[in-house]
This record gives sequence, C-alpha cells and structure tokens, in this order.
Amino acid sequence: MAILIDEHTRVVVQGITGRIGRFHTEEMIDYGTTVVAGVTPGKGGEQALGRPVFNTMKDAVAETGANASIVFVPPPFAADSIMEAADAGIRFCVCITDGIPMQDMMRVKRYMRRYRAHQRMTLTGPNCAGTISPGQSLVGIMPGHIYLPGRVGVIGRSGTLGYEAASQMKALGIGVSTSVGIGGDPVNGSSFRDHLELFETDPDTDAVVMVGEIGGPQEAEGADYVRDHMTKPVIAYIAGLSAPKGRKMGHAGAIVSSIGESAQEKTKILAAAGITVAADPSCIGETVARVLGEHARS
Amino acid sequence: MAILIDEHTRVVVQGITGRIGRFHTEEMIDYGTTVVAGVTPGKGGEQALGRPVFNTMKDAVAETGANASIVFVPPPFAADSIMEAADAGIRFCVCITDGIPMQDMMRVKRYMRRYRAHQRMTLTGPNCAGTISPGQSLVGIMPGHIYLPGRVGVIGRSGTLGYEAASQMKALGIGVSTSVGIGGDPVNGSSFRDHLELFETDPDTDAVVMVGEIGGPQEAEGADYVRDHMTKPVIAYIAGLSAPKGRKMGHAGAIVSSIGESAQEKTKILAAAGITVAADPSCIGETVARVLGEHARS
Amino acid sequence: MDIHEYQAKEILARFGVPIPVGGLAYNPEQASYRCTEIGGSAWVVKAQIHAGGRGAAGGVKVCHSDRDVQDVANDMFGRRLVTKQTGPRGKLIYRVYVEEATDIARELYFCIMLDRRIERVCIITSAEGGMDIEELAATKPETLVRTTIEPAVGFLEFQAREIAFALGLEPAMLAEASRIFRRAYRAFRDLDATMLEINPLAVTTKGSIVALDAKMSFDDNALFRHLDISELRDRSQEDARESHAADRGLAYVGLDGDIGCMINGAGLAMATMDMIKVAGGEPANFLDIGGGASPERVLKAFRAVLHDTKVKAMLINIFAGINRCDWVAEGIVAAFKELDVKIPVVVRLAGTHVDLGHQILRDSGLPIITADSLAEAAHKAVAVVGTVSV
Amino acid sequence: MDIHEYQAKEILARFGVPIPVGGLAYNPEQASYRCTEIGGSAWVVKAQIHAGGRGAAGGVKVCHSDRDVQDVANDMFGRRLVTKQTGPRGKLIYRVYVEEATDIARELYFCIMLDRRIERVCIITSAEGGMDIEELAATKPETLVRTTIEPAVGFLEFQAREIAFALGLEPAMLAEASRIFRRAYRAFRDLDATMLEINPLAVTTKGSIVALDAKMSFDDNALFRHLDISELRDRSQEDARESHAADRGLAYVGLDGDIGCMINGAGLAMATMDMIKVAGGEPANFLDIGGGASPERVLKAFRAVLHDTKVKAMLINIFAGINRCDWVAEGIVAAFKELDVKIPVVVRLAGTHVDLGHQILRDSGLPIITADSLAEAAHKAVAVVGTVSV
Repeated sequence: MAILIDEHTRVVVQGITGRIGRFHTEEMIDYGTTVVAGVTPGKGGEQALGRPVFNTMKDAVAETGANASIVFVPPPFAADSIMEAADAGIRFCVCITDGIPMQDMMRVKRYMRRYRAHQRMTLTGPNCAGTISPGQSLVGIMPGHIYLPGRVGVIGRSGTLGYEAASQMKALGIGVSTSVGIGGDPVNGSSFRDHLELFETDPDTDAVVMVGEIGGPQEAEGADYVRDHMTKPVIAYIAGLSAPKGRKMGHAGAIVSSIGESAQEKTKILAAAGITVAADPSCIGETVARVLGEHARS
Repeated sequence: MAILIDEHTRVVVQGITGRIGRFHTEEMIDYGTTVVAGVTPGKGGEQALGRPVFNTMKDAVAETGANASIVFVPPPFAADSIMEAADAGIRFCVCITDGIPMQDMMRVKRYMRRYRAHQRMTLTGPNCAGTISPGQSLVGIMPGHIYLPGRVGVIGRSGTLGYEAASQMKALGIGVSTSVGIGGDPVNGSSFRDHLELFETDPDTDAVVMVGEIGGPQEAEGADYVRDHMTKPVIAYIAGLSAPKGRKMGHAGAIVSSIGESAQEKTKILAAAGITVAADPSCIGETVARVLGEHARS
Repeated sequence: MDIHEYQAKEILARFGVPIPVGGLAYNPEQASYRCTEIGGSAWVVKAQIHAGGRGAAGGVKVCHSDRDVQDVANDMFGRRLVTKQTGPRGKLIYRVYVEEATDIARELYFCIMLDRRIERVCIITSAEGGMDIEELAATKPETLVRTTIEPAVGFLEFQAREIAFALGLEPAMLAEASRIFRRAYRAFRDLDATMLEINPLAVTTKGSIVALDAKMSFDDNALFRHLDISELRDRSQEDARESHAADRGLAYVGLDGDIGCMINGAGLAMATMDMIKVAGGEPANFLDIGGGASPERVLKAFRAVLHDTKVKAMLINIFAGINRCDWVAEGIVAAFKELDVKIPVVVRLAGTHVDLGHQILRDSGLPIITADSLAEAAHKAVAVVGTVSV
Repeated sequence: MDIHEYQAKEILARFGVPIPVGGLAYNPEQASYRCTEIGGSAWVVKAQIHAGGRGAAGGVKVCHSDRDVQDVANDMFGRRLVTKQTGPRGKLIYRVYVEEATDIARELYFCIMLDRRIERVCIITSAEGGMDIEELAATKPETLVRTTIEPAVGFLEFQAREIAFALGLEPAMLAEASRIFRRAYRAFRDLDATMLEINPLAVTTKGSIVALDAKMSFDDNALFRHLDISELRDRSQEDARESHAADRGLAYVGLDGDIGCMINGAGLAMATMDMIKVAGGEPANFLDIGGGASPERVLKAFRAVLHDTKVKAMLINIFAGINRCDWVAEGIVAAFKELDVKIPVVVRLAGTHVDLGHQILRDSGLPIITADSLAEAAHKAVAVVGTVSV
C-alpha cells in the first residue's frame, strides 16, 4: 500500500509549462507516475507532454479526477498555488519550490486549517525533493532508480542526503515502502511526526528511517511521538554534528540557535526516545539492516 | 440547572468603572449575581462596588476564578475586550455593547476558532440584553423581576420584545429556566441553533421559545435544527410582519433583503419545521401555555 | 451609509481600479464645461442619486456635443428621479456626473458583500453585466459565480484568477483583471464597506477593463474610523424624517401609515407595528427610542413623530428595563406641555415602576389613553384613528 | 539579511516608534558636526557593525563635547570591533551613529521573532532590559513574558496592554506603550522581518518611551517584495568568501578547517562535513552547489572554494538526481584546466550516469582521487591533508 501515494495517485503538475516543471514531469511519467494534467493560468486548452493543461486547479480536478499535485511555481506565487490546490480538493501536495517567504507559508498553514482535519490536504515541502512509493508512484524530483521497493519508510528533510540513505539501503538489499521529503524550510507543510503516524498504521511498512538536520523542533517532536506511540522500530541520522552554532547552512531551517536544536542534542533526544541513531552518515544503511535483523529475531 | 449561567457563575465586568457598566453591575449584584471583579485597564488595584478592579482579564481570572464576563466597553474597543475574555479562559461572555463594526465581529469569530470546540468561549451579543437564569444569576441589563423561575427556555434577538414574552409568560404562571439574548447584529457570537442545542440537553428545560425578527438566516437555521434534532416543543414569534423590504429597522441585523428573510417567510419555515408560531406578539404567552398543555396531555 | 456613484468611483480610483475620465457638475453650465475638460466626442451624463435603476428611468444619457450635455443636464437638475429602487417619491437630482463615453465590448457584473449565512465576505460575479442582481438571479442564475473570502487570509490570487476565467476574460487580460478585483476588495475591506457593486464592469473594445458604474455602502458602526467617508453623507438623498430623528440619536424609519409609534427596543417596535396591522391600522413609522429613555429623549421622540403631518394618533409602548416608567411618564407629560399635542395618544407602560408611571399620567389630567397590554394599546390606537379620520 | 542599528531605527521611526535624534557619520569630522545638528550637551557615539555586544567591547561611548565625539569616532573608524557575537576576526567599523544622550529611568527588553515550535510569531519582553536575551534567559527567566500572535488576527490591543502591564509601566504610559509595541509589530510584519529586537527600550526620566538600540533581520526569501530593504545590505559586514559565493548563486558558509567542500544539497553537505570530522579532519567550508549543477556552476564553486587560502585539499561529493554525474565530471575537468588547481582533489560521484562520470575523470588523466562512498571520500581527503601538512 505505502503511504501518501500509490499506483492510484493521479497527479496534476502546477507550473507544467515552465522549464523545470516540464523536465521533471517527463521524469515522473518515465518512472510510471500517473500524471493526468498540468495547470498554467492562461494556457488552458493547450497540451504539455501529452497531458491537458488547465487554467485553474478546480478545472483540472473536475476534468481529470486528480487527487495529488506537485508545485513548480516560482517563489512569489507558490504559496497561492498551494492554497489553490487545497481549495480544489487535492489531498496530497508536494511543493518543490525553494525560496518561499516564511510569512507566505504561515498564511498557507493558516488557510489549510479552514478544512476539517479529515478533509485537509497533506502538504510536503516547500523546498523538498518529493515523495516516492518505489515501483508505484514518484511525485518529486528524485532519481527513481536509487529506491528499491520494500518495507521501510523514510522521512527526510534534505533531498540528496535522502538519496544517500536510500542508496545505502539499496546496496544492502533493503527496500522502501515510501520515502517522504518534508523539506528544509523553517515553516513547512508537514513534519516528521505527521508521517511517522502514517507509517505506524501502514501495514506495508515495518520500520521507519528519519533523516534529520540541525535546527528546528521537528525531530524532537517526532521523537516524542515515537516514544509514546510507535510500535515499529525507528532509525535516525541527524546531519550537522560539525555545524557551528548560529550559522545558516543552506537550508533556511538549518540554523542552530535555540536550545535542543543542535545535532548533538537532537541525537540525544532521539536516542532517549528509543530511536537507533546512526553514528555517522556512512552507516545509515548498515544501521537499518542491523535493526531490521534484531527486530526479525525478537 | 439552566444553561450557560447558574448560581455558580462568577462574573467579571469588563468596563466596570464606566457609567453604564457601574449602573448595571449594581443591578446584577442586587439580583444576586456573583460579580467577583471588574476590569478597566489602568485602574487595576482600585475597587468598584466593593469588587476588585484589575488591569487585565488574565489577572481578574487568576485572582478571582471568574468564568463569565459581561462587556460594557465602547464600540471601538469592544471586539478587543471580547477576545481578551476568550484568551483569559472565560467560558461565557455577554457583550452588551451596541455599534461594533461588522469586520471587528468577523475578526472576533475568526479569533475564537483558534480554540478547540470544547474549550471555546460562548459569546452572546453584541448588542444584546444578556442572559438570565431566574433566581440564580443575571448577566445582562434586563429587569430581573419580570422573569419567573421555571422550565421554559427563551432565546431572543431583541431585548424588550424578550421582556414582553417573559412577562406574558409570567402573567400565566409560566417560568423560565434560562432566557438568552443573542442580539440584533448581523454577525453575532452565537445563534438560535447554538442555544437550542443546549436547551435540548438541559434536564431542567421542557420547552423553548424563540423570539425572532426579520433579516438574517439564523431563525431558519434554528428551524432546521428543531426539525432534525429537537424532542422538546418549540414555540416562536417573528417580529416584523409589517416591515417594508430593504429598510433597516433599528437592529443592524434586521434588514430584509435576501430570499427567505422576511417575517412571513420565516414564519412559514418555522411552522414547516414543527414549531408553533404565535400569530401576533400579544399571544406569545398564551401560545406557550397551550403547547405546554398539549405536551403534558400527550 | 450610501454614497453617490461618483464618490464610489473616486474611492475605487484611489485604490487603483480604472474608471472613465469624468467630472461632477452642480449646474448645466458646469456639465457642459466638463466636456472640454474631458475631451473626446461623446459623453455620458449621469444623475447622481442614491438608487439603482437610473438608466431605465432616464437618469443616464449619452450626448454627442457639449450643447447636448448642457440640455440634458438642464432637464435633470432639480427633478426627483423615480426608479424602481427609489419608491414613489423619487430622489432629488442636484448633482450630475459627466464622463467620457466608453466603447464597450462586454459588460460584466461584480459585487462584494457579506454573506450572513456563513458570516464571510463573498464576491458575486457574472459574465452578463448591465442588468441588476435580482434580474440576473431570476433570468441567468447559471452565470452567477460566487467566491468566499476566508477572513484569515483575505482574497487570494488564485480566486481572482478563477473569477477572471469564469468571466471568460482573455489570457492577456488575466493579470490586469485579477489586480482590479483585488484592489476593489481592498477598498471594501479597508473602508469597512458592507457592499461594493461594479455594474457594469466593462471590457472596452480596446481590451481594457473599467468600472463603468459603482455603488458602495458602508458600515455605520465603523464610520468612527473613516471620517473621510462620513463626510460623503448626502442628506438630500435621505428621508427627511429619518435624518431628523437620527440627528437626535433615535432610530427612525418613515412609513406610509397614520399611527405614529414611539417604542423602546427595535424588536418590540416591530412587534408593536405588527400588532397595529393585526388590529387593522397602519403604522406611520418605526421609532426606537433606545435604552436610557430620559424625559428629554421622550420629548425629542415626540417631536420626531409629530414632524410627520400624516400622523393622526400616537402609540407609545415602553417596556422599562433600564428605563423607569415614571421617567417615561414624566417625559410624556412634559411633551404635552412643551408641544401642542392635538392628536390622541395611547400609552402602554410595563416593567420597572409601572404603577408610578400610571399615577403620573393620571395625575397630569391630560387626555392620555392608557392600555395595560400590547394588544389593548394597538386596538385603542386603531380605534381612535378610525374616529379621527371619519 | 541583517542591517545596521541606524537603519533599523530609521525603519522603526517610519512606523512611528520614537527614537532619539541622531545622525550617521562616515568620518570623525562628520561625527562632530552631528553634535551641532542634534543639539544638547551629551551624545552617544555608536559603532555600526552587524553584531550585538558592542557596549562591552568599546563600541558605544558617551561624550560631552563635540571634540570628544570627534576623538572617540576617530578611534573607532577603520578598527575591527570584536564582540562576543562577532567571532575572533571582528567586524569593520566604517560608519558611526551619533545620537543625543537619553536620560534613562528604566531599560526594557522587547523582541519579535518566529517561534518555530508553533510556527507563529511571538513577542518576548522583559522588564529587565539592557542585557541580552541569552543572559536574561539564564539569570532572570522569571522576567521574560511571552506573547503569541495569532496570524489570522495579528497582534491585538489587549495583548499590547498585557505586555505594558507586565513591564510595570505606569497607567499614564499605557496607551503610548501599546501603540509603540503594535507599530513595531507592523514593521516586523509588513517588511517580512524574521527578528526585531529593541534592547533597551528605554523609559526616559521624563516618562516617554524610546527605542535606544534596535536590530532587525529580514527573510531573504521575501526580499523580492522589499527592494528598499535589499538596498540596505552591507557587504563589509559579511564574510567575504560567503558574499563572493552568494553572488554566484552558491550557498557557502566559511569555516576554519582546511578541507574545502563542494556538495550538492544542504543536508548531504552537512553529512559530508560530519564525515570529515569523523575521519579526523576539519572542513574549510559548507558549500551547496544546488540542484542543476552545470559545468559552469561547478567551475564557479571551484573558484569559491579555492578563494580560501587555508584550503589544503578538496572533497567533491555529488549525488546526482536532477544532476548528471557526467556533467559534473566535465565541470571538474574544465575547472582543472581553467584554474591552476595545485591541491589534491577527492571526488565521489553517485546517482545518475555515475559510470560515465568516472570514465570522464579517468580519461582526463588528471590527478583526481576518486572514491565510491561517502566514508571512503572523507577518509581519503583527511589522509591527503595529513600528507600535505607534514
């Protein structure tokens, strides 16, 4: 089954006619994702990569039954596009766009709260690599071939570090049920905790890998959830053990300033919650294999 | 028991040091209401009518355990005072102030939605006469002596028309469990429907009287609830049968413009929902008596 | 509070919504002078009154020379224009607005208002402008598009785009159209409007968008923070009786019957009027004297009611809560002394100090008819009017 | 993006927050002239650098004559001021701000920032101003008062009042104080700030309130809508290596080690740096070359890394998703040709077209050290640095 996306997911691409949108749409189609439409205001009626282009998300959903979307819209307009997706009834939205103002994202989150929890769209990102349920659907910009289909869930903030984790796992024959990129911005659509919940109830996931970073409270919140509610084993790695305090490391979210936000502190918090933390980034795969092995024996 | 307020209600008066606030506080105390404090920013530490005055609602609640408030603050500041009450943990707030801008009230309602439903403050008004549970507590500006304690709930938009209804009932020996004034403004804190729900589950209420007016959708919404959920008999009167369309009759809310908002139309909607509608304002009491009689016999 | 078309347009222009070039005139000469000022070869002369339906009633005329403009304006000034929204008395024209004629390709409908059902602002538009909303709703309901504004975030760009597409605007006009919609919304929100209607919102033959006609109403309760808007009030467009009463802090609505009413509380006032109707009479007004009815206030209310010469009898119904019946009775007695009250007056008092109130009325020796209930009061008032009119 | 104190104060003043009278100076003569302009008999000369802790470090001086101001300014100009926030290199002083001395009765602390835990803006205040927030949190945590802003409605009046009372302000100052708090919030919100700190917010002996020191940071992602703020950028206060890289669209953070890094993706970059540490080395920088790494971009990144003369070896770690390893390899080969690369370079490629990438590197005949895994790459880089430094 996987979480968030599977072979029934019907994707509309917001900003399909842009250079980047078009490129990744092609990649997604190649992977086997069911891309049903694109949206570019003013280009309704055209075709892109053999898919119909609509002026509005409402039109796209009404005509194609899309239930997921991916946003490649430039930063000044991206927040609006996310809200448009929510309003059109999209259930899962991946925002790739990097550089959305923080206040815009606060507005987006405020807006999404107008929907009742069970009708609310799940947003991942912005500034993320997307989500993949290997062998079923890829809604994002990751190289699909590095993920082996399997039974381990992955949640990560960073794109390429997530690839690193997936390829270490693949090298050891460990497959992924779904890999979710939540993005590196300080205010983002969904958190480790949100997806840990989904993985916990997913019958096709046996264990979960959290790939975190310095900065922000989301890893610690995830740890709370693991401690109090998770029955499945969780493995984690936190990047940034060598990062100096108060410096912004590429991701807007990765600034260490508050108490409990350094990689060392996070590692401690995670370990205290019963999560197995990989000692360094080269042994994420091995750690997952070890934990899966122990779990299988117990 | 009554609804909303009873002998355990501890009231703080927002704007206690103003002329009108002071006057009605005295009346409430005379009636037996437990007024525990007043709030006037900048007058914290003073006394008013033997009650301590605080600078903020949070202080007042912390020091006196108040759980209800009544707002006599002038229109430009009243919306802020309501939000302050909500933020301080007040569970029931009566806003007497008349003349609050509509957008301010929309903001208040937006603000109150930040609290989960079961923690949310119930607001009646603005521009209402208040609420009384006869013999227990009066949080408002009504003359207490016209209400006989009893087992009929009353919900009304207008102050004096509510008095008229209560006194017709008293003349026939019919008492009131709680009488709630919801106010005459287009955007108000709570509706007929909200209080119908409370009365339906109140073991000490046998029947409910709705005193409505032309304009707005609230009577029709109440009728929907009565039709679908009420087991107790409901009696109603709608004022404004003689009102011309499109004219504003004193209450900002009482403007007939949309379909289904005239008194005639509302009367029909209410009757269709199984509500007994009094033919004219002089026979509200008699109608209640008749319905109670029929109900007792059946 | 309502304002004139030209005032609404000036406000819209201030917020960046395009309007045709135009100018106001207080007399025919000014109107004709506006033509030179505006330039071009065709102008529209529009009577400025607080009511819609002006076109059908002859309040909007296209002219092709300044001479023509002067004649048309001359015909308009001083007339009372009767439209389907004014009532039979019509509204006085004492200002006209002259603007350049627009080459219209399409007429759209655009309106922002409060939806009381959901307590949110909504925007209603139609690709079929020009006719009014009631007519649109009746004849072309499928063209109406409704957008709800979430107060936490305001009017969003995608919503503005959705409207533009629903109106069938060309992609080339998309950006401009959504800007215009959002600016109009900003005017509505920033100025505490209760209604903003642009009808028609015109697409010109050159592909630009202009507000050809505009109507705005404002929240009276919010005028304290918009003094500039308060100043736009035009008393000539109001019922003289109502302005008179409002100036005295009374809520008054003039009606066509002959029984003058003075009641405390809007709901009770409406109920009393209903009761008069049930008893077979016709109320001359709605009058709510409000909460703290001092003798002075009662006197003012008397003046407001008697100001209407149609009134043949008066019904006073006071349910004293904050009030005290003795104060009200004193006010009534004082009014009889102060004013030359020639018509029958029926008084019903209830509530606080009702006995004392009755005592004062009795002791005054004045020919006041008292009643103990709402029904009795209405029936007595109707009865005395019957006597008077015969 | 950070700005100077005087710029933050000008912004606050524009939003109606009172600040002392003052003026900027680029040289000692200007500084002394400001005294005449400002008037009075005592002035404060404040070094303008992007860092706190200036007072303790000698960057803020009170003077009692214009001569004195000139001397103090003379001492400051051209110096690098080292405070506990600047790091050991300090920050260059090339502007000073001269302002009237304020008679302070009380110093308060006021700060607006994002609380990432609840994703809301919050306001933190303390009745004990003057010292910085870390010190306050450590020594007087009970004085810190925290107010959360509900984004749907903004900063409310009652919250501003609660803060004023919590700060122990007199009732007479209440209205003024809440106005100031709300204006500061408006500046924060309207300009997409990420932090606004007024410390101290001073109560003067005359009972008025002024922002004595102010610090603002802005959301880089929102600068597109605030061109005037973008213009306040002061490169003299930034790490030259970082500005250089940022101008080339690269995310670069300078560090103190000797292994230059070039990685795609922030998370992988941090992980690689962690791995270097695990292997016993020290990274010279954080450098994320981003998504679409064209050969040109790789060349630019090479330049940025080599710009730092401390770098003794380079580690390139690319996990190609959007990228293709062959492009990256071409970029590396081109950089070797274009630049005079004298230090050892370790390259780890993974992902799309990895074989092709390795092929290109091999075929180039360049002395490039390749690695198949992150661990191998880090260990090799550390090993070659060990060789070099001996």
